[in-house]
Amino acid sequence: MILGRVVGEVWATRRDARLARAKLLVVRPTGIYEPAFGETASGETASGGRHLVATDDLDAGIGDQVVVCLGAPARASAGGNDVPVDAAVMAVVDRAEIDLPALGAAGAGPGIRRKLSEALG
Amino acid sequence: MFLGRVAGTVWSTVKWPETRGLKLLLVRPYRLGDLAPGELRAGAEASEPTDDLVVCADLLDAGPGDDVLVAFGHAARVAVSEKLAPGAKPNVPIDAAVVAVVDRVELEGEARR
Amino acid sequence: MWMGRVVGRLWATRQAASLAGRKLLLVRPETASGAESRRLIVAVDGLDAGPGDRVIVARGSRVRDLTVGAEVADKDVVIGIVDGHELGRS
Amino acid sequence: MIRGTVVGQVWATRKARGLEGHKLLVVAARDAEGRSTGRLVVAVDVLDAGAGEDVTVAFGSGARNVLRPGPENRDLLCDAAVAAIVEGAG
Repeated sequence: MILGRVVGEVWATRRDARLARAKLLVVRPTGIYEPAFGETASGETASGGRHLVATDDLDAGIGDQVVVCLGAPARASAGGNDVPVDAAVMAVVDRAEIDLPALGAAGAGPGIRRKLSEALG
Repeated sequence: MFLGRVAGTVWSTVKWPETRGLKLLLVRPYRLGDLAPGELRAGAEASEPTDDLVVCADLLDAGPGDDVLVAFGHAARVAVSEKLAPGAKPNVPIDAAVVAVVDRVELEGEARR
Repeated sequence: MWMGRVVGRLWATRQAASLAGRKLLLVRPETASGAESRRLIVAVDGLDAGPGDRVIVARGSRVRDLTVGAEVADKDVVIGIVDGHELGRS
Repeated sequence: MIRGTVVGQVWATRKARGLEGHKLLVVAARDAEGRSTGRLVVAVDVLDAGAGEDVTVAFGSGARNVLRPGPENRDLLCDAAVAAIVEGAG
């Protein structure tokens, strides 16, 4: 699962029939998002590396901080293993605390720490 | 899943049998700003797709210039499974497919397209 | 999946048993501007592609299971040889 | 699995039914040299790990095996879980 912030919503009329009722949110990951799949051409910027689109049935909205689950559990929550979904909102975050000294101890430089603390608001 | 713009088409005949007849598109993923909040509104980054190319199977008849939603992995194989016999397992050796053609994306209050 | 150009073959003096008899290609992905990326990927080939060919490479254990076989150590597989591609028009 | 350091925790009232009752930790992944890669993973924690602790995180079927070992666990809504609290490594 990854932590992210909802930054947008997607509307699509022509969509896979199994996605007919799904609400689609654009999520910007907090921290660096390295998808397990979906690496592409240049490699330096993995496709979707900076954003992802997730289905949502928890009624999250723009600005909300969310936990997004990837892969099979996301499909299960979106309706079953035959639904073409690879990411779903699994929780709307009330509060997230990042312990910056602990992050520093993990070897994160000041740049990463500053960006993460900003991203977490 | 990610958002991208269809940049073109790719044709290939020598394929694994299960992939025959599949339309393959070249998609350029969008980049939606970096880590820092606020950058998204200001940055021109949000409006231009990247230089990357992802090859995606397509059953929704998307074409160059369309914005699309692409799913990876098992989800992509499931997306093309309606081309297969009913009840057949999604045993197509692909890893990316278009699951929706996007009408509009709203980003933090601003509508695009 | 992505498109790339085969820039060579790879032979190993010692390799995992699961790679024995497998043809390994060196592939450089291409970007929308037509530039080749600096990245180099070692992909298994079951379609008889060769240097100079443009190929489509897919990644993943399931893709591998469905094509070259579940025992193969490499999860990057050539799934198509490109006849042609077009950017910008339908 | 990856190795990482627990750097935070997430609280959520609105969450998927499968996540109810689970503690969610934020783990910063570390590279081969022990430096943070900048990648953050949210992992289910049933081992009671705390901030600053060195842990490993399992993904996919491995994560489900942490919550309930065995093949009959595909119903679990979990793609990442703390699998071990590291005591030492050499």
